[in-house]
Amino acid sequence: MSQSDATLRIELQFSGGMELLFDNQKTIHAKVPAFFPLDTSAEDKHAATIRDLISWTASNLLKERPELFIGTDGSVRSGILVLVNGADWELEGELEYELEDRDEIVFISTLHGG
Amino acid sequence: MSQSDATLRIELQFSGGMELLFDNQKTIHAKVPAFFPLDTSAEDKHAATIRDLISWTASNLLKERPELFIGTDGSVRSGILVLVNGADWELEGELEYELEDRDEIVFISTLHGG
Amino acid sequence: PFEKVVALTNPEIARYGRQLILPGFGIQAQMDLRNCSMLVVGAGGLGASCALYLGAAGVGRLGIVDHDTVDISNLHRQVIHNEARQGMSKARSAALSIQLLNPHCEVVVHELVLESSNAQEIINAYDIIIDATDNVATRYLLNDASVLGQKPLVSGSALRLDGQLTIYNYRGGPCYRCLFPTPPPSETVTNCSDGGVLGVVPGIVGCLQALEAIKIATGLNKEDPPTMTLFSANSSTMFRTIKLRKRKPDCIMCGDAPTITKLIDYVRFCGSSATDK
Amino acid sequence: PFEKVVALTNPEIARYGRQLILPGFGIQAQMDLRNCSMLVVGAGGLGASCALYLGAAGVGRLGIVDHDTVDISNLHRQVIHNEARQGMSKARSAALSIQLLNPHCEVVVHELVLESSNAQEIINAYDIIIDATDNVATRYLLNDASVLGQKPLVSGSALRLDGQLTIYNYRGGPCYRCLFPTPPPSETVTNCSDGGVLGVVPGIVGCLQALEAIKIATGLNKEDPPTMTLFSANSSTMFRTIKLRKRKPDCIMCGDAPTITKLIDYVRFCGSSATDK
Ligand SMILES: [Zn+2]
Ligand SMILES: [Zn+2]
Repeated sequence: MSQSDATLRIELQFSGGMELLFDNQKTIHAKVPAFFPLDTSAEDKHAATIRDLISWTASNLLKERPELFIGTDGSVRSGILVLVNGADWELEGELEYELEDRDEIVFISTLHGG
Repeated sequence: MSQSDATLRIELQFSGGMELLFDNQKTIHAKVPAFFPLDTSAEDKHAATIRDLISWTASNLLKERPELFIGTDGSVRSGILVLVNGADWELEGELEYELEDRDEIVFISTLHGG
Repeated sequence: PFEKVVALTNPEIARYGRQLILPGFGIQAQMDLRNCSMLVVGAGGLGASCALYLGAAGVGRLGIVDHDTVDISNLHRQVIHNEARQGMSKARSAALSIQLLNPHCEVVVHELVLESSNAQEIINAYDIIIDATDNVATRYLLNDASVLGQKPLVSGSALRLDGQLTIYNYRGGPCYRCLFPTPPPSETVTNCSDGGVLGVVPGIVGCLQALEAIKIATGLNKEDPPTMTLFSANSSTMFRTIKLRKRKPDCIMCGDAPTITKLIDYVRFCGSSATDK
Repeated sequence: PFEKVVALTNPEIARYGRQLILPGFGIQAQMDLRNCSMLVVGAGGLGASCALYLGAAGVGRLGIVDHDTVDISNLHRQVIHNEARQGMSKARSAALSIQLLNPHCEVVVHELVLESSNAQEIINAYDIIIDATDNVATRYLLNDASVLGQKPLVSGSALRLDGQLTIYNYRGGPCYRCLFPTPPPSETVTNCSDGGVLGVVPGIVGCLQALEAIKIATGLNKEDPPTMTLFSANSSTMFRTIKLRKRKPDCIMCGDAPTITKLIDYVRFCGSSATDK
């Protein structure tokens, strides 16, 4: 299999209201490209990171209003916490974390109501 | 390694008051013999099952009052639920379930208070 | 008889507004609650939070069973009562608090010990049964009466720092006897009076029982497999959900050929009575 | 000033008996509660169950902050109030309910909007701070004042069918700004009035906040790493505990070289005020 065909099985989960941006799906089993950038002519491919996953998710899965998901710097917007296999992504390298096959990535919108 | 030396790493957990019989330990990482009966001369050894684990636990880990842990038929007493890797043991074969290395076995005493 | 309605009144719409605008809940679920009757057995630690939140949520008819009276040593956990109500029937005290909170909820007070002679008739009159009791004998009694009456049973328990929550006899899941065919030896049974309990622990379990009853009444849990939720206040992971067996075809109560077809003597069966404290 | 005691009175011993006999709790933990002061900010959905269970449990002094008054649309979830108290200050109504339940708890009513000008003095007067508010601006305000006052902050939130629970600024764990350095865009923020909420959901989170505050006061959670508990009423696994980062050395609030050294203008910072509903 060539680099451009390789994919990773990633379980995406959405909670705290994030699911409302994804057609009310709380879980999406996604096949995410293993290497970015996607342009097949690119010479400098790198293994997919969470940074890549965020933009890929916005382009391929998001149903509405990308500004409620993506921030200004290629990260998620303020107020979204990302979990990598059940742990705060900050413990795993944040945007630079390299995805592995069968990873579970959760996007949580923090709640403020009471 | 001969059969009589082989062990399995089993994580035992106790909850709902069961831990009070085990010196208030909620988790014990145990090395459990992989084959039973333990008598080295026995010809008919079989892979360790939950039935074996229950009697082994009673002999080796229980601190007090075995009748609060074991029942009359080699099983746990009434009112204890056993979990194999997070699921009701009835889904896994109950007493005949064959232990695997790194299994997590939980003994829960059911509560009746309110 | 419990009268169902086809529309909410304006005062009800004002009161339940935050649930009416809730996506996935809304007017239909609120109507389902209004047209549902639930029986909370026990107005102690579990029943206190459970009955308060069910009464507040808009359940049409709420029955409360308790034979006991309010004691000062209850008040660290039974927040539906208060100090001035010492000596009052717990069922009546609970009803009073619910009425002050929400007069739209019809509360039925059952000031009695639930036993084989009276349980079936009472249970048959409600849609959902909530086990908020504190003893083994009543737990088996409620299980059997719920199976015979074909009612879902939302069972909670609490002791010391731990709690447990299960729905029995519901959508192909097990009954209490499928899991525990024989009662525990009586020397292994501890109640909150003897073993102690941190007050907020039954508070948490009672709230979860209210939630499960609301989910049953409104169909929010349609797809869920049978589980038990374990709570441990002093673990760093406080909650754990475990997958349970389905209904056992050979269960003597809910199986394919049940041998128990009416309520039995639960005091003898369990070796302990409902009023042992 | 809050007076500590060296022994419980006989009426207290009778009342808290079930906690006094609790293994791992007992007289020492009960004394710790008696000699602890806690501030519950918000007497709404979260504060209702939280303050009731803290008052019942034996906390010596309980402050309640709320500027709002009881409305009929609160009562499906704010079970500490009741219908007759419509229009009454929520802080006073909560205090009244706690006093009826447990006159041993000294309740201090703070009928005001917490803001930069008054927050620090109030927070400094308590040992443990509980965030039971409903808006972003007050959440940042409470975080900053808790860091400046070196108080643990038990933060809960609820919306629709979901809830979240974290302890901030405690034993090397993060503060709110370590996790969320900048406030969310105001169009992504929804409160319960606009988004709706199932009443028992904040009830559950509020009980868990009370439990966490009790664990802090009594040392029951000594060994726990920083976590966030996520609750989802309509998932078959309702609770999930996630491991959080530690305090960030470069946090502008709680880091090694903080740049914020007194309270700021949170309405401007968040683009929304504490009284937006
Ligand atoms: Zn059965
Ligand atoms: Zn910080």
